[in-house]
Amino acid sequence: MKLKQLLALLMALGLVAAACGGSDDDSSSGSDDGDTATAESSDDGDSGDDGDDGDDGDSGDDGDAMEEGAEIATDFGVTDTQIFVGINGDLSGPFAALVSEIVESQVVYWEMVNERGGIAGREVVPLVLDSGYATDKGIENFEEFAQEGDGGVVMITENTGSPITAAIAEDAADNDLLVIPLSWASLWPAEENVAILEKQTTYCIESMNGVEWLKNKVEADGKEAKLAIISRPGEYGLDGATGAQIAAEELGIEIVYNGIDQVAGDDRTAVISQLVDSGATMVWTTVTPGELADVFGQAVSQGFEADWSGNGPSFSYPALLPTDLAPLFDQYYWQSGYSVPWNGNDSEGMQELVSEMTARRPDAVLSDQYITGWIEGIMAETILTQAAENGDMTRAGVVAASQQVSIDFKGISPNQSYNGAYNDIVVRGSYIFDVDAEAFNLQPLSAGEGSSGMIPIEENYIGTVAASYQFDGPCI
Amino acid sequence: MLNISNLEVVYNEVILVLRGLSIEVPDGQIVALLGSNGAGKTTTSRAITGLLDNHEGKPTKGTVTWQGNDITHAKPSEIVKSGIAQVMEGRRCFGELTVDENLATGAFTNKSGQKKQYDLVMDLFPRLAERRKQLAGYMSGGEQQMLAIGRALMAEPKLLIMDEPSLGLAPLLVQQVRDVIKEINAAGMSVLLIEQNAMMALSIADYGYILENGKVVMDGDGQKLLADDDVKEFYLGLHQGDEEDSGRKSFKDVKHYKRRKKWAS
Amino acid sequence: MEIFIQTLAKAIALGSIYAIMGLSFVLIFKGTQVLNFAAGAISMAGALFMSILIADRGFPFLPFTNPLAPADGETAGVALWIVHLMIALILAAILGLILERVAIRPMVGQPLFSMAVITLGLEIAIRPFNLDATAITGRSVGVPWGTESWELAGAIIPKSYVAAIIAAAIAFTGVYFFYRSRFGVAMRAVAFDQEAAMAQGINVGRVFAIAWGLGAALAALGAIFFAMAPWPPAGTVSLEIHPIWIFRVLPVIILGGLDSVAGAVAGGLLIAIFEIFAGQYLSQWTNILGPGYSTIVPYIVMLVVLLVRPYGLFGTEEIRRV
Amino acid sequence: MSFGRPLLRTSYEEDAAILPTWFQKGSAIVALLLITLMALGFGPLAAFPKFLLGNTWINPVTLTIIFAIAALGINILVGVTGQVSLGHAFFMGTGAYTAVMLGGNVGDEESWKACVPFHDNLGLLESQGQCGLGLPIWIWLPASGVVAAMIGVLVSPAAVKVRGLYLAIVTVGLVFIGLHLGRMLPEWAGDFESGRKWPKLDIRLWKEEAPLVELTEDGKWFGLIHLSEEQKQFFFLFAIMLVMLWFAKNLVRSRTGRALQAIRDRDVAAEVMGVPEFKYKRLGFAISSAYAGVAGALLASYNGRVSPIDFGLLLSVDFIAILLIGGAGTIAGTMMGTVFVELLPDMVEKFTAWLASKLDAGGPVGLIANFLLTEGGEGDFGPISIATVAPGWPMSTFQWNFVIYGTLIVVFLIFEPLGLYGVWLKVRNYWKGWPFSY
Repeated sequence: MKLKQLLALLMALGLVAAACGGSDDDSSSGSDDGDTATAESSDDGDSGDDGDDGDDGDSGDDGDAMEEGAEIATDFGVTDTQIFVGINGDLSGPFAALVSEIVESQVVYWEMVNERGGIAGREVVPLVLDSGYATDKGIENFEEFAQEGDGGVVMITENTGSPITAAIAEDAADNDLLVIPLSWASLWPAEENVAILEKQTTYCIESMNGVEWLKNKVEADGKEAKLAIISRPGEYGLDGATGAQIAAEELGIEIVYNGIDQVAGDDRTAVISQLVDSGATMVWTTVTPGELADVFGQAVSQGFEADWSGNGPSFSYPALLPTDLAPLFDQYYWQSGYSVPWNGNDSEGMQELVSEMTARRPDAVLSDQYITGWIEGIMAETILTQAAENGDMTRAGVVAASQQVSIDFKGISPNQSYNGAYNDIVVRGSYIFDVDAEAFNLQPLSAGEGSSGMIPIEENYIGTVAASYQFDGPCI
Repeated sequence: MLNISNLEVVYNEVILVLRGLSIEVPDGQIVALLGSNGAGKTTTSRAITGLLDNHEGKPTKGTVTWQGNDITHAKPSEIVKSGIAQVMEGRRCFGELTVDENLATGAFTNKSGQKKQYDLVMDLFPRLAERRKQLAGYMSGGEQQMLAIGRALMAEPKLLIMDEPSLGLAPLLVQQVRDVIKEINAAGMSVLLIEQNAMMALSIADYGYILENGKVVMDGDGQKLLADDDVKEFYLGLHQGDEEDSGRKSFKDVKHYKRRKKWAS
Repeated sequence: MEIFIQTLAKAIALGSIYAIMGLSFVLIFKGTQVLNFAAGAISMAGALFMSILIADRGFPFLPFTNPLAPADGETAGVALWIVHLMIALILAAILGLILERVAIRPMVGQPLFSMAVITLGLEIAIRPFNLDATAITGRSVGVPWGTESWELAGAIIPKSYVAAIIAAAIAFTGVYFFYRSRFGVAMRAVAFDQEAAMAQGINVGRVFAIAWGLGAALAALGAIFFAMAPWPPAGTVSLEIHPIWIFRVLPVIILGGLDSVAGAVAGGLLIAIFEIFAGQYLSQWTNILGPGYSTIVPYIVMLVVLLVRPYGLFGTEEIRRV
Repeated sequence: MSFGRPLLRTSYEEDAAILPTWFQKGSAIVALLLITLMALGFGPLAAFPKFLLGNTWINPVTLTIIFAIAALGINILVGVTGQVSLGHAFFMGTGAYTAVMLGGNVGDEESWKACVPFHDNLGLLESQGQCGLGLPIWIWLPASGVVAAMIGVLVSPAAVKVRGLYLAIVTVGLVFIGLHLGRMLPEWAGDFESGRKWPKLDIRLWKEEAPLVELTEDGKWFGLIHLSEEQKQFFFLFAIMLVMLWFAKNLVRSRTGRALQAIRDRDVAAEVMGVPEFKYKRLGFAISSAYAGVAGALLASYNGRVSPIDFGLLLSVDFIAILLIGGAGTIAGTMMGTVFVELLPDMVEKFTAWLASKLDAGGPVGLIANFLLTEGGEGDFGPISIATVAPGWPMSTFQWNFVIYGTLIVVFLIFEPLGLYGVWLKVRNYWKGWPFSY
């Protein structure tokens, strides 16, 4: 009896549901834009608030845009006055300290752009969501950005982390939503990932350059080049370590300890003991600063002497140079990177970044992370401008525009193009710095002095391996 | 003097256990509180000693006064300090502590008199003196009961509340507990004796209360209650007319509906 | 041989840190029946206090600076450092007292796991403050001996290892004697039977406060010695202090027995010895054991021991209903 | 049916009914109706979740449904059988990976990228390891439950030997062993952090190309009703949850359920009464793990990706929080707890964002917002900074969200230690006795 009642109820529900569904069946995507369509014409988004409930962020659908938006076609995330871009950052998780600075400088970048008149006469509004570096939260945020109504964006200008980027890559392609990942893994040139924009040097190429540079250094010091590679599990570790392996193979360096994937878990005694036993003269690391501190600190304190370097994220001067290990890092570690350090040269781009950040955020503390956010800003602006020129600021239009542009970083970082075959456009230059613990002195930007302690040795360094290596896709 | 007047206690905000209970424990007397399971005896002792909170209960009406001070909502530690100690139902010795340490916990509020009371307890219970370093958890039920009483005495109380001290003890031990109570009382301490063993309790009590459904249904001198027919029938298990058989009767013959307690009419 | 001595020293030092953390857990668990999931947050806050006192020379929102702190760019001497350590521990204890008063006291007598979840809520709530205070920069606890080490028969033994061992010895002795004091006995009574203890006039609230105060101070002590140079965060207070409490110390206290002081020390040493020696001497088998295998060694040891002795090595054999 | 006298039960059947009172029946029907209409975007009804969770509220809600299934499982183990386990994440992972192995696509030319793993260069790792068998959902979903249950049975002897908190921590070991296996076997588990991808939730008869019921594209269902992808998945998962709910409820009121509860309340006494302790503990583990396995499989499928790191200790801890906040041992409490734990962080986030948008609004809301929030300017105070990055004081909203969430857990449990179910009991008891307070 009870079961029958339940069935009857479900039937009834089905009917109601059918009725409801039928009523707004003609609006293409169900419920969400049913009510936004009515609000469409009334307000024209006067305030720049970035609350993502989007009380005034009206989104035109195709029809409206044709009538009002003059030459530029739009679909989601672009109105007559505003362009919404999404930032899916880790603002409370393990990388929060880094990412919040990256996001901050990107926000400053948009402030600057908007002051200059915006893009195609529209104000750029960054919407920021926090993923906490958790994959499902990251996916949830992506869905929010990808929605075809209020709160939807035209592109995602920052997406923290390889795992989350990998998780959303396919959906991004399905939704034609362009994504700039905060990840230098060489995963994104694959055909399916057309919507994911690889930026700057990949970990893989960085490793090739770094290992080659280390080899030259070690041999110049009169030692035999014996390489140890240590990396953590994950795309980051694998990509970096693979590049190091390729370089070692091409240059004929003996790999005396291959610690790919070995820096896992909380206790690294096994890695350290094998590293120390291996007798390596050079070490390439693809780990996190905390892991580096552990492995480096214990290996060196056990009397292990070698020249160390590693992918950019392995080392972090604000985290490691205030420690007691600072003199050891100064002595044994060479940092590798993707761009000039803060105020590291007189290029137009760097000076613009320094003056804008200093003027707008005088209390912020000196950091290289601002450069990353700035670079993402430059990329996004170039692409959106191109799309506006093309007269197509739909999501698909933005993706298409991203394949046409060459991006000029104005001396901050090697310029980048997305117009061509992967092997032709991939960025092959990286930067190598000497760690100077004495010079290290973090100050608020307004003080105008202070140093990250990263002294450039090589700018835009392209080793022989990286220069000639043929890339037909991801390294890994 | 302890005075409870019109006390109502509610558990979990819904279960009314005491419905206007009023009792008195004059100084230097032994007062017995009798009643069957669930009558509210233990609740009464919790209400006096401030332990209701642990059981989601609270007094909603009425007062408990001790030597003129209202202690209805006082904290347990304050109550112990003011001179009321209790021997809890089921002894509740700290099994992981030694006998000495158990006694030390009893003297927590009575740091100055600890030595004096300790000697007193050792005199009273020579068994404990033999086992001072033993873990309480490994002692027999009788020994644990002695420890529990001794522990309560360590606080140097003026009123001792004893909740079912005879529970689960052999008759000989019950006898011993009874003697101890008398001895304590003789030393000037008043005792509130909460018991199911009515015979034992009334035989030493100066005054007795009978509790049913959270109310006092009958009270009077210990001897008077012992002589009462209803008490005999319902609490002592003696049947009128069977007296020559001294309590031996077939339960087949018990017809409760035939006889009503007079207070229930 | 040098390798063996070095490994042993590291194992005992790590075991000492585990032991201090274990003592913190045991003290709080025994006193208040709470499995303290907020230990990570409290201990990191304690380490931060230390860092703020000695490196920043005073809290930014206070009008005065720390008059004792060493001059800029200099490290404190050992005696001065210990004074700072004491102040930091006291501040951590105060934090513990506040948390106890606000969140734990109202829960007296509630089921074990409700209390555990409360502490979990505390951990979630406090963590952002720690994250904010460390931000991106490494925060030093100003260790006077830095990365210095001694040589013993060719083996290199960092001074921090020895310091951790001494700290654990002091902590253990302190807790051992505390348990035999008047308050210690009261605390054990409360642990065994809270209501009966209340009936004896023991002020359970005060016992809770003392347990949390001491527990928090011990937690901070463990974190400060874990924030010294050779350990993973490399001489800094970092968020890595949070997970070590849950991920690495749980097997320690379970192995020793949740309510045993001696167990915390024995468990800490045993787990650390297995962990470090497995890491050192089985490393050529990594291909079979998998990367990072030494991380699960504590759990394997714990499983084996528990299947033989269900209440740990020193735990009380009694069924705790939850 | 006895209107107005909720506790009067005249037969055993009535006492053991799934929803014993007319009020419960009625509210179940109303709740179903409301949820259905809400998910269909029925204007005024959808406005409420939209306010709490934003436009894409259906995504977190769907995720909550999956968590609810797993929570039902942990309720059977912890709430009903009384065995505290922190190993639930491990069983979810087991289910997820079973589903991936069975349901993942076959590694041919035209299939998913997951079948052509990243790690094929330089011979680092086996290349074809990450492919599945391409079986349809009606095989992999039950199979993931069964496999997880079998592993649960293997673990259960520990529960007889070890009890209480000790058991809880022993099961933590499971989670770490699971994570370690994930690291050891990347060719099976995929990358440790980003894991492996796999096909979606569609219902197929066999391995054919076009699914029988489309769940991953917007479109009409059975030619009747137009639904978005999200709505389809919502209804599908909701239906699965109802089935699981029905089963769980039935279990608790059956002979088996009573045996399990007897073991919870006093295992020795239960044994003496003829309830075989080991057998029922084993059963408790098996059923609970099966729920976890199914939920894990659905989670992997819904996320489109499964990686070892997802099944860490914090996930297990979440479930304990769900049980205690909801009120252990009851199904209604479990459901309420899941909603609390899974949706509250999102709500807090939306709330602070909403507050920030009201900064210039004026009125009482604007005043409160002004008091709490700051843009960091001179003379502008308040603990919460709405600048994206705010190292130092004031802290950013993203960090405050966690502070608020943690504080809410603490405050809630202090005021209502019995959990949400306890709140409900109080309300019910109040009305039962109304107008007499006791």
